[in-house]
Amino acid sequence: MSDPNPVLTMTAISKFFPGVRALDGVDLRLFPGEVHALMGENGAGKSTLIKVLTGVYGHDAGSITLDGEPVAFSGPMQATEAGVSTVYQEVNLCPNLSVAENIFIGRQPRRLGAVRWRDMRRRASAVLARLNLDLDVGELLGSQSLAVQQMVAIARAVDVQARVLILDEPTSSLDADEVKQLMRIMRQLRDEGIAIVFVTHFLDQVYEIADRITVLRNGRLVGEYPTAELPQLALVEKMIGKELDALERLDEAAGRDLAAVEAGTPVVEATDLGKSGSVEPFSLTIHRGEVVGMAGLLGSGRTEAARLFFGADRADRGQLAVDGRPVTIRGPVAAIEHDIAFCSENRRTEGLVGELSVRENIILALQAARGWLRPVPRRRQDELVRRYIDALSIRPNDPEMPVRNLSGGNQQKVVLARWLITEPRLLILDEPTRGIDVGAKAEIQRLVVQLSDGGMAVLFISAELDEVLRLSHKVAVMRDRQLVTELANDDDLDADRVMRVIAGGAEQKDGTRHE
Amino acid sequence: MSSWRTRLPAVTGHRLFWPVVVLILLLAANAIYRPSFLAVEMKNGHLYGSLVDIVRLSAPLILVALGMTLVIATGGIDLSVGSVVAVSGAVACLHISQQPDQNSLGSVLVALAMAFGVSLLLGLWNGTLVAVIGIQPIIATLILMVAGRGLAQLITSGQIITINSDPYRMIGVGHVLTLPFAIVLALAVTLLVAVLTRRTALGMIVEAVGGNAEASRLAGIRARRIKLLAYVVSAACAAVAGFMMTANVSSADGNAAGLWVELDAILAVVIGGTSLAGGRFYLGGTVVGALLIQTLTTSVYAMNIDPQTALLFKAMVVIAVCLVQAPAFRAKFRRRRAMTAGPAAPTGEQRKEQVAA
Amino acid sequence: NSDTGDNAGGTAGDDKIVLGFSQVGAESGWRTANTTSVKEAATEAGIELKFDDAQQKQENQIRAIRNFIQQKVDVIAFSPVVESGWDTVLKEAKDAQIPVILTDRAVDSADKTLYKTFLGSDFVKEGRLSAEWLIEETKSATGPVNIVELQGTTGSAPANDRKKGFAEAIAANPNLKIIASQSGDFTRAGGKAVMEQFLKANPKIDVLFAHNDDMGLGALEAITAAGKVPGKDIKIITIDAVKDGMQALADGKFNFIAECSPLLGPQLMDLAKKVHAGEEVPARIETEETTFTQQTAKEALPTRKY
Amino acid sequence: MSTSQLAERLNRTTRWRLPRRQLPVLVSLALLLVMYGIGVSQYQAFSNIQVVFNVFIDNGFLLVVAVGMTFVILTGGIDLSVGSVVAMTAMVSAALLRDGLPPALVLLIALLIGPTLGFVMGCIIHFFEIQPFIVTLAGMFFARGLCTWISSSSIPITDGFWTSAAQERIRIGDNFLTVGVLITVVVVAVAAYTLAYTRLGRNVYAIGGNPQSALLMGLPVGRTRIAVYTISGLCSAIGGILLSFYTLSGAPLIAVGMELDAIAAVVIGGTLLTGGAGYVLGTMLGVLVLGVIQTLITFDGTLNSWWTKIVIGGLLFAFIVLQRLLGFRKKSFSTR
Ligand SMILES: Nc1ncnc2c1ncn2[C@@H]1O[C@H](COP(=O)(O)OP(=O)(O)OP(=O)(O)O)[C@@H](O)[C@H]1O
Ligand SMILES: Nc1ncnc2c1ncn2[C@@H]1O[C@H](COP(=O)(O)OP(=O)(O)OP(=O)(O)O)[C@@H](O)[C@H]1O
Ligand SMILES: [Mg+2]
Ligand SMILES: [Mg+2]
Repeated sequence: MSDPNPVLTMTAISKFFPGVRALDGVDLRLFPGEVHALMGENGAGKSTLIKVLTGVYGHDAGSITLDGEPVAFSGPMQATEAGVSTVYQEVNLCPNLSVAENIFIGRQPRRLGAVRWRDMRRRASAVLARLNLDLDVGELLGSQSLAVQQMVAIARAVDVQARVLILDEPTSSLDADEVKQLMRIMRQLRDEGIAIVFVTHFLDQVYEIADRITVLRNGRLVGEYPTAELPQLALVEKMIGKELDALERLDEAAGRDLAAVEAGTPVVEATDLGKSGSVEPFSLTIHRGEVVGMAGLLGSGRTEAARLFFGADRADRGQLAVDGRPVTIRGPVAAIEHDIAFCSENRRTEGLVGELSVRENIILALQAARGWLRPVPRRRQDELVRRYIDALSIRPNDPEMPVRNLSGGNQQKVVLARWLITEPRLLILDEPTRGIDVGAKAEIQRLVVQLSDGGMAVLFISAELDEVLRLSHKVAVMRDRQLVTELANDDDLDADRVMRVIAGGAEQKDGTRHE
Repeated sequence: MSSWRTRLPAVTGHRLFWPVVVLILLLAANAIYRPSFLAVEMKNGHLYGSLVDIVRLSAPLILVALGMTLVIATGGIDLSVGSVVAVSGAVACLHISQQPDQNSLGSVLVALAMAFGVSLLLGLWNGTLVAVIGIQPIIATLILMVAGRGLAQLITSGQIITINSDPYRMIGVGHVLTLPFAIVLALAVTLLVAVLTRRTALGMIVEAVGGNAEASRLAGIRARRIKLLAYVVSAACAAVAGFMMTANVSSADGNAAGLWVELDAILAVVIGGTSLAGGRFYLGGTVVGALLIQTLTTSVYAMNIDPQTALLFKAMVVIAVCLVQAPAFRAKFRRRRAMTAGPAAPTGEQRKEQVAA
Repeated sequence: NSDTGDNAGGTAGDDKIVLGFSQVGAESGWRTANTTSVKEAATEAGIELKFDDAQQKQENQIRAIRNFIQQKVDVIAFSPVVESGWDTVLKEAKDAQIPVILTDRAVDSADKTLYKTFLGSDFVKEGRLSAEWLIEETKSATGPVNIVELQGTTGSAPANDRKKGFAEAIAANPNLKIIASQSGDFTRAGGKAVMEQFLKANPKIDVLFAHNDDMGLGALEAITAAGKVPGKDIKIITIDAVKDGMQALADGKFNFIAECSPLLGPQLMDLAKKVHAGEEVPARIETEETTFTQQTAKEALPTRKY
Repeated sequence: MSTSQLAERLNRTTRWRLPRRQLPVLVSLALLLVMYGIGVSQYQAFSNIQVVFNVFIDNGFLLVVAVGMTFVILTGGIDLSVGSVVAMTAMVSAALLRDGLPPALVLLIALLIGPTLGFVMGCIIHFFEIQPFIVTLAGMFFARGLCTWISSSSIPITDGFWTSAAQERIRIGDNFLTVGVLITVVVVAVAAYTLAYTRLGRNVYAIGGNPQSALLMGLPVGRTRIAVYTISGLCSAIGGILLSFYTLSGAPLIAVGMELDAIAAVVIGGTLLTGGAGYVLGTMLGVLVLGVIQTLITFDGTLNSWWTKIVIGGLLFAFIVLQRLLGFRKKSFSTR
């Protein structure tokens, strides 16, 4: 900021994909020792800009300089060598390698050309310890939760002595504590003079750490602002390009009437449902029109619990009842027959079929439920898909675009749309707002309220406590793979109290609900 | 990528454009070598000519490759098709050869049904190994590739079973409405598979399973059943191909029938644009691929290329097809042209990088 | 079954001879007949046979011979997949003092002491006999005689030798000309597919020379489909004399077959006994073979064993 | 703090899984020993040490080729050209020796053409993004075509160096090994070391795990991919030399279908065809399994041709199913 010489500039960058203008004359200036937030809606072109910078994509126009010298990286390898270290959106690591290797591959400590495994593991542990993470670095990365993987990716980038560090939505799958660690590290690196590009949809984080903000909209540059001079609301308006009333309306949804829904019919009741080695037996009832939030730390077993409802993993003890009748759910097929839908947290490996189009991905579950012999008529497909593309503002709004070409947030919306069109009675949402921009997030939250008002039961898992508190009738708290308690979402429930329960302090596992 | 598409007519952008171009070039080369190559005449009320031969001879390959397309689309591979061809032909011919009246339509139909049934069982076996037990497809089907050929020879006792049955011959060399029956049959099966996959949701479901099996499972697709089905269909197609091949020469040769057909079939599928990694599949492409391969083989005979160099010739054509078909290859040349035409892209090569955002 | 294992252990005093036989494979009816003949003859002669099928791979055959040596069989016999490359393993057999008999195909070892004898037909001669018949047949022909040739699998010994024998013999006669020659892989389907194109490319074909009966039989179908009469419009010469081929010859569809007899079994067993007893045997024994014309085929057909 | 609590719990729950990564290999080894045991109990001569040595002698070239294939498969690729390259190498050596070139020069040339072809194929695969299957299939046609083009009949090798290399017996007690086996062992050792201890080796695994990620992690994906096909070509060339030692000749139709044997050995050895997981030692076990199956069948000596095939298939089936059921490997790694 104070330094007049930017370490990196991108000038008038344009990038075209077939039928899509992803970037159109975008500039970016990066000074040593600053945290620079890159902001924009889903599909605004943030990730593309980063990939152009590091040479993953070539660009159609514009120029890049590093330390005043024009550069054109042929790929991430060159970029890394030149001191540009990147964590791309979505975890891009090798699941088949150990945690330690994922941190060090390509720059392993060696002696006489031979990789020194012991040394590498030791150093990996040290790097992770810096992020306050202590795990067996010899374990396969693929067996770790998404959050841990994200942390490993960050550790890898941070450990390189880079001049430019780029973090594309590193915090989307982290919980508050991890985010705190990351912020600490970022500050430390900034103070060492490293320039950091930080992409996120969490405005609080931006205002906590960023020095300057560059805003993109629809592939175009909106402007570059010092954080101090851009109030939060103005930022949002710049991002979405219009006045924002959706955000305000959200708070109206808060304060949901638990008693009313509890009086209704239970849709799904789990009794001592559990799976050894995965989730301790738990009981949970979800009523018609009820939103049950699930809170807990990373790896507390929320996802695991949700998967049991859907049969994604098979429970080995306990009972599940739908509409009061005991059922055995052998797999997703059975769950869907009982009108249960599950929107997985990991869209890339468990959600989308990248090669198929947006349309096909959206109708996939509906089609599967109807059986292959009864294809959804094309007209109806188009109509449904169109409706949800509009409702969730999926962009680009081309139903025939392969879904892997969509930006991360838009992919998430596609998964959501898939389940919404099946009109389930119980909708399980595992981190549905991950990587989604403020506008769309508000949209989704409003949708959840609307659906539950219409009688749908929702199990809502999110790392953002605010969101959970805003939407749920009650909050189930998980700790150590146990459901420790259920908290009614009344007036005196706030984030602090939930945090205390999560941390295992205040409330005990008494099974009774705090009234 | 988009710029040239607007410049050139849409046809050149079609996936099948380049394979078809190579096919036409091959035919043209033949026609130059021997102008009568393209001639199709009427002989005894049948169409007769090299072109007809090519289509007729490629019929069994088309069938096998169709089944292979589905298997590959689910992310698998089926090496056992050659053996299934041999077994189905052997069972059918053995049964017919044991009949007092080989020309009886009834016993031929029984023979076909038996052979078809056996082949379905073989397909089920493959499918079970892959989808239920979870063995890697290449090795699961390798088992039957080895053992199946033994089975075929066991059935024929290692001999070539010669039969003399007009109804059976019909499948290989008969004609309907001047067209070779084999062509009609291959066309019918192609249409059937196309209708089954594209008029229903089956095709999309198969592509979803091949594209991401776990995501498909979580979307409520019975991924295992789909995989199993693909292997059964593949075996069924191979069985019909087996009938054609054995009927073509009125004899079942447990050793030679369908030898290496799996490689040709996979090649046809790949030339047709289907990725071996699974996912999107293109039946039309597969048919073109099969025709191309048969044309290649027939060209060797028709142009009398020395058998000692025939393989070199084949290698050249295969690599040529792949190259012109590869977008990256064409992009290199376009860039060359663009460089001279106007300001070039500032960076080196644009990666066809399909990383999810 | 452990008792064969015990025998194979080679109790020297055992009077039952153990013969290890490595077969090329089962790639044709001819080969299967050959295998059957060896097996039957072994039972008849009271010789214990250890049979191994090499699936057309030389590596497998070498491995089999090594294992025979390990099992200390009394005599080793094999039909080499290819001519060359046997010295090493044959030396091992010699060191282990196990006599070796070659059947069907020869090896090209410079050291002739590596094996006792070679029992089999002469592929070059088969090609030559075919050519000689043709020369005789077309003695009176004035114009050129157009020959098409269906070769066996490219690179295989019978294909190479039959081609060579035939070509050498017709070289002297300028009238006889091979106008096209392609590989039909020794199979009926191959023979048919190649012949179809020959017929289209060459308006005038007088003679077909096929390296085996099967290709000839396949070609027969192509000729008929093209509206020509096999045996008359196009004369057909083949090699082998398997049953279907002989039938075609007797039916007048083929014109000449040079026999290549697979029935080596009895001769082989005789030799095995002799070499085991240490008797001297001739270094080269040709199988008793003949040639067939349409006339002789009719006579021979009822008594053919394969 | 909570994260360390989490981590501690993770450690507790995951530590017992550690040996599972090697379990498939151990299961394969155990099954191999069982198969060997069956042989010994059935056939007296089977217990000779020389039988074990023979398995190595007779499968050395296959092992070397399979080792090269392991590299390729670990990146998620496949190399169908290996069998033909083996034949081509043997053929070229034989032809050049026949023409009187000095053996050292022949060795050099023969060892160069395989990797060169591999390099070219790797470049085509990488730069033009064509599927490895089809490129290497063309390579297979090409190399085999070259064989028949050189000569349609086999060419014997009489060169002194070759014959002594072929016939040199390394005595160990009553038994012997060949030069080929020593070369094989060296190749296996070098390959295992490369995969485990060099950056190249680790990059191979990374690419197999997820090529896009590997690229984004800044790994030299292109270079590595080209390298594995070159390595496979080199291994095939070495295999070809070993085969020419073994048979002292070059024949155009030799090693037909060896690519399938090599792929089978690699996969039986526990390597995932989709790439990213596997060991060279597993591949060695795979080759030994195939070798022992063949040996069992030869020792039996009662099977006719078709039963041989059926029994090979049956034994493969039994082995793979047991391996799968006992080793219980997860289908693939999920990023969950
Ligand atoms: N490989 C591709 N092919 C075609 N279009 C693409 C490709 N990659 C990205 N796009 C398009 O480019 C636009 C910008 O995408 P990008 O991933 O940069 O968005 P983003 O700002 O990172 O959004 P998000 O916040 O959702 O991650 C989107 O419209 C997307 O659909
Ligand atoms: N297959 C596995 N192997 C090893 N560890 C596993 C496996 N599955 C889950 N875990 C661990 O168990 C923990 C529980 O995971 P789960 O995804 O249910 O937690 P969560 O509360 O949903 O957390 P997140 O917010 O990361 O999704 C994870 O931290 C993960 O590391
Ligand atoms: Mg993005
Ligand atoms: Mg979770």
